[in-house]
Amino acid sequence: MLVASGTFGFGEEYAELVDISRLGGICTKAVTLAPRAGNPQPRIWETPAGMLNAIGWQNPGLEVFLEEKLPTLRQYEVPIIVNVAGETRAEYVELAARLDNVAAISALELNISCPNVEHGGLQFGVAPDLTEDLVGAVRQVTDHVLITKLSPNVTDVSAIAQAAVAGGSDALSLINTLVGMAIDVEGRRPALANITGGLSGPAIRPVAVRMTWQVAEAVDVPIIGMGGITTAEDALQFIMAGASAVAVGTANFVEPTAALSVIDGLIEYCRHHNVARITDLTGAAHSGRQ
Amino acid sequence: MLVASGTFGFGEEYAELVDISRLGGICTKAVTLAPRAGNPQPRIWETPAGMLNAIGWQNPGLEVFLEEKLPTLRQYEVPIIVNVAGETRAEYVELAARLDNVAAISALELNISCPNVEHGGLQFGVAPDLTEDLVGAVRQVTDHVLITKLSPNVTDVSAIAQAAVAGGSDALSLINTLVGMAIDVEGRRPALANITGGLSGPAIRPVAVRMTWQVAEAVDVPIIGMGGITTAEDALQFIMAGASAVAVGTANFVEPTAALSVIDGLIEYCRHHNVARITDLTGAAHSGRQ
Amino acid sequence: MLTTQAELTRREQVAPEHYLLTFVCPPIAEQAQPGQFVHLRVTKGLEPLLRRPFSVMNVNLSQGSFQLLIQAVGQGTQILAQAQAGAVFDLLGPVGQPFPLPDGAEQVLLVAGGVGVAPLIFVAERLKEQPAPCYVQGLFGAQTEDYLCCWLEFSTRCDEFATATEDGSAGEKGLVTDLLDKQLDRGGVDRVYACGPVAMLAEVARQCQEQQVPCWVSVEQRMACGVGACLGCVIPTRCEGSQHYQRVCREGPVFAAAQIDWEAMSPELDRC
Amino acid sequence: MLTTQAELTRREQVAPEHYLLTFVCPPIAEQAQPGQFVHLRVTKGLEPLLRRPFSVMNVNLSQGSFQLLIQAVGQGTQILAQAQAGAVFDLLGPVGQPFPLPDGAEQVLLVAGGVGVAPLIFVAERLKEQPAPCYVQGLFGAQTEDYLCCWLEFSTRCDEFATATEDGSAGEKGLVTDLLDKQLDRGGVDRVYACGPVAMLAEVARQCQEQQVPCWVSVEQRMACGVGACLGCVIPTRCEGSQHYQRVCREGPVFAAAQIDWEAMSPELDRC
Ligand SMILES: Cc1cc2nc3c(=O)[nH]c(=O)nc-3n(C[C@H](O)[C@H](O)[C@H](O)COP(=O)(O)OP(=O)(O)OC[C@H]3O[C@@H](n4cnc5c(N)ncnc54)[C@H](O)[C@@H]3O)c2cc1C
Ligand SMILES: Cc1cc2nc3c(=O)[nH]c(=O)nc-3n(C[C@H](O)[C@H](O)[C@H](O)COP(=O)(O)OP(=O)(O)OC[C@H]3O[C@@H](n4cnc5c(N)ncnc54)[C@H](O)[C@@H]3O)c2cc1C
Ligand SMILES: Cc1cc2nc3c(=O)[nH]c(=O)nc-3n(C[C@H](O)[C@H](O)[C@H](O)COP(=O)(O)O)c2cc1C
Ligand SMILES: Cc1cc2nc3c(=O)[nH]c(=O)nc-3n(C[C@H](O)[C@H](O)[C@H](O)COP(=O)(O)O)c2cc1C
Ligand code: FES
Ligand code: FES
Repeated sequence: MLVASGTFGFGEEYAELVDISRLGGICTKAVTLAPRAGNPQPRIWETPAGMLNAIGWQNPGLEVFLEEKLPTLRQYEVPIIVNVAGETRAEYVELAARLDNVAAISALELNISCPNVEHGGLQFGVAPDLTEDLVGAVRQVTDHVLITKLSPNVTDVSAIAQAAVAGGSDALSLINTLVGMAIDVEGRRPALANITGGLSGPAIRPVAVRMTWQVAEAVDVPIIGMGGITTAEDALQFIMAGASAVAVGTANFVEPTAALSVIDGLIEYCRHHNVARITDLTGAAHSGRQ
Repeated sequence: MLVASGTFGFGEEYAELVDISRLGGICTKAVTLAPRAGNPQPRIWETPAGMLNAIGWQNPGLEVFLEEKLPTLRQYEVPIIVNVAGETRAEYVELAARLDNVAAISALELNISCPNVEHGGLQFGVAPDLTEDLVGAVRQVTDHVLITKLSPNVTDVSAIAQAAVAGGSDALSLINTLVGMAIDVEGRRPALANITGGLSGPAIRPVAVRMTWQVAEAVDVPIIGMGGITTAEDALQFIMAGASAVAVGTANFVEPTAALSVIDGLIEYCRHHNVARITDLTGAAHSGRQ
Repeated sequence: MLTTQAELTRREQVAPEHYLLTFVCPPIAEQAQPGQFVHLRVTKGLEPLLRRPFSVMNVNLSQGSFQLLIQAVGQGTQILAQAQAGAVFDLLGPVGQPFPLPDGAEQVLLVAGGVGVAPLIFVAERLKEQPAPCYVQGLFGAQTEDYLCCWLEFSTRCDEFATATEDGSAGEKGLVTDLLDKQLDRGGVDRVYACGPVAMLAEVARQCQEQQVPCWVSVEQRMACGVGACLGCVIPTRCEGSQHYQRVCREGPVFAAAQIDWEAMSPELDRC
Repeated sequence: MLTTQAELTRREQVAPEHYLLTFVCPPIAEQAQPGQFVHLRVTKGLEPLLRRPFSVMNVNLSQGSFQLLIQAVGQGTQILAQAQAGAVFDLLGPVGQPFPLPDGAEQVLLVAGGVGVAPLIFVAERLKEQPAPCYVQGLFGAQTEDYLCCWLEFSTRCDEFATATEDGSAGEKGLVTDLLDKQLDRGGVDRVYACGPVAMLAEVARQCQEQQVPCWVSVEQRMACGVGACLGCVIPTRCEGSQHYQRVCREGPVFAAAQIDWEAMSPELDRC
């Protein structure tokens, strides 16, 4: 049970409210080489059972991350997955290289799927060849567990998943946000300053479950499922669709203890249904198919 | 103001409840050459602010459509847009050819975007070259206004839109449903017999508005916007994003008079804001951009 | 069928998770026939998005009211279970084909499983009100005594009445279909009407087929529109040998049991 | 900051679309400082999904209660406007940086626009309770007399008090910033605290800058998490010449007016 990138800051924001040590891990907000100011406001907009965001990789940059954020994160004694993002292939490689000998982190999550920055990000995540090349390049420079985070804004997510695995990805996480937008009809203009934003929350769950299902049929690496998880039942949908782990994103905003409640609910489900370990249910809905 | 294909049957189902003559038009349920039984049940599943459906083109086929459904539809004295669907290029062409001299209909809507049938449908709608070829072939055999209905399950909707226009499409309608799925966690299997289904309703509106915006920037033909419209404000989002007309889909199920309420709301908005015709607002949010 | 509003005037818990709701809405009370349902919007908002179908349990023409028996199983029914008197709901109705009542005085057997008792209470009432009243036998099955909801309303409208519970806490220990078996063996039954879980209905259909007693069942299916437009609520039926899908909201919810393709209903059977 | 629950004990309409809500929640009442807000979940469901931020208007330590002044503008606030006493809400709080109260007895000017009066009522109270009470001047602007919500609560906590309405139905005809202009001209003001629409705040900031009076404003921004994690609620600020974004929920909602990049706030200014 993880908390999804960008929805739990660098941990410290929630430390007062949540027993972080019970989490299976924290995916950090995207870290870039240089500090980034992010997009102008308004950056968020609410939609039916979901929200749009266009934060734009606001983060203090790698150096401050290593010097200030990481030491704090380590105190919570949970696995740390660093979400890394760049505008160019070289930036990703440099980020990965510089994080390679940082023992405190458990894995890298390659964010090749963020829809809210003009360059980089999304363009890698929508083309299989670019994905394979990028993952391969990063693989060369890191011994960390390598997770690739997939974009849902593609015609064929399985192809991208296969490319990431071919490039050497140890695991996949999906989905990032769907590109969406809203119009402020009184102002007669886009609601977000960035025009488009990433749609997250329960609204996108059916798309996320479907992609988890498809990718589970296409590749053999572990999948971290996410997209609209708010309850244990939601998490079970992802697990039965083929996820080995799940992450809570937007629901953290709604209820800071959402991830802990999901854990409690999963334990309860396992007890009630005599399931030894939750991962015994991974892909359960596939075998149940007639 | 239209009602979207598959959400208003062939009109007769709602005739008792709705003053159909106030609508701007009816898009019929998909019509295929031969009758089709459709998918096994369960066919629908509710999701947060949306629903999944996997109806599978159940329809009585072209002949029964022409002999039984069309005469009934004509009684309502509204423009009839026939949503046509096939498994092969030849089927689309034959359908269009046989509907060409049917004067009672106002337009054909090429459904190249339905996610719920095994062959045909989606495969055309996700590749620009196939789209252009198919639309071009249909264009050859019909003088009807030709509308192409786009799938949102693509990496680059603008490219498909441009292909449809290059093929001779007079207008575009978007979006069809997003491919989604749900798992019945008690049964440990997909909730729908068809495994995946099409996600519709308010949940997908941000994606639909974004695609309307993008397509409006890419092509010059009129756009019929749809996807989660339930109120006049929702409809205005599509219009300001670039739609010349809008269609109400899933909301018909929630409230049979939904489309009429949207019309009333739009009239009210125009009166209140001194807008002469609602189409004066088409694309208004684009020009408002800084 | 019309779209209208109904005011909830009374809400009463009749068993664990089971509620009897009384609504005032004269046109529905007047037009509803036994077996028909109302398609009710439980909220003005989007959560849940779709309407919910419920069989009319009975009507009171002088008060212009009707009743629903609701089992709280999920989000929508829980909202209804907590609704306050005075709340007003949008509804569509009456929807669907009613039970085809006999013209003359027949011996009619009603088989109810759990909350499926609702439409059969309405049936029993109308059968007794006919110019030539029928002889009505009621069979009612539930898990335990507690879940024999509204059994008094049911039994008082029947000439004969028997119950079965899975734990034996009331009536026979076992399934209501065991009672049916004996009753059909005894003979004299002209027709059977049933409503309950799909596994029960399948067994009722099988027995009636075997004994060649005409049988009608009221079935459930997930619904969106409730008016026949979306084709979401179909069940597999057989017509002259070929299988095709029929809409529960339009051609149903009451079907001749012989018409249903019980084998192809298996996904639902599994779920029970 | 903590996540807790609060019971709504009283709801009172104080103006068209404006409601005064009293909640019992001792830890919030104890910890809240003027300018801080609570981040409140208006429903257990998903509609609306996100929490809503509201400034604490005042606290009653002996009853362990606090009050919110709510303007019903959309879905979330409408739910609150219709909530019944006894309803229990999840909330997070107290959140954010409070107004930095002076140590000694200063002459403090409070400028409130509309519902922005809420945190300033709390400020006024604390300024008067200080060991060395301040001299508090209150300026309150609204569209019409009706919208001068809770003006009595405000004025009784001020040593001087004046109002402005756009239609002249109470006090001066015009904007509250016209009153401010005169007041600053008169001199003697040590600091200004303001809360209201962003256009008003920008003008307050401009005047204070011109007159070199230190000024703090409480600003609004759409929020998701309310705890600093999502980076959704930022406003543009200036720090040593360079622009960067700061979070309203963490570094705010109270900012030194001079710190805000008012030009880059233009999207919000347009909206007014
Ligand atoms: C013709 C008909 C008559 C019915 N009469 C009654 C009645 O008299 N009393 C009663 O308690 N129930 C009745 N039901 C079942 C009732 O409609 C469902 O229990 C109810 O819709 C569940 O909604 P929910 O939000 O509580 O459950 P959820 O599980 O949260 O619902 C999720 C979705 O599944 C659908 N759904 C879930 N269970 C069923 C079901 N068994 N049948 C159809 N759709 C379902 C819901 O409508 C909704 O779309 C009837 C169903 C039909 C089709
Ligand atoms: C620090 C702070 C203190 C506030 N104090 C008060 C107060 O004391 N009294 C009061 O009436 N209002 C206050 N507001 C504004 C209040 O939060 C919004 O009016 C409210 O969130 C609107 O919700 P809605 O669902 O009714 O509106 P909708 O328009 O339906 O909301 C849609 C979305 O926009 C957001 N939103 C809309 N307007 C605003 C706004 N002005 N500021 C921030 N987010 C907004 C909502 O939170 C929601 O995410 C405060 C806002 C902030 C940031
Ligand atoms: C405000 C916000 C910020 C996000 N930032 C990032 C990010 O920096 N990197 C990333 O890979 N994903 C980011 N995401 C995507 C989430 O990690 C997650 O993939 C997505 O929101 C779907 O999950 P959810 O529906 O549970 O939120 C962000 C999401 C939100 C809502
Ligand atoms: C039950 C159902 C059946 C549909 N059938 C069709 C169809 O036959 N042909 C088609 O082009 N679109 C079909 N659609 C898609 C709708 O026309 C529409 O594009 C989509 O639902 C998005 O709009 P909405 O969110 O307002 O429903 C169907 C949608 C639903 C919900
Ligand atoms: S519910 Fe739509 S056809 Fe029956
Ligand atoms: S609301 Fe999330 S950072 Fe402020």
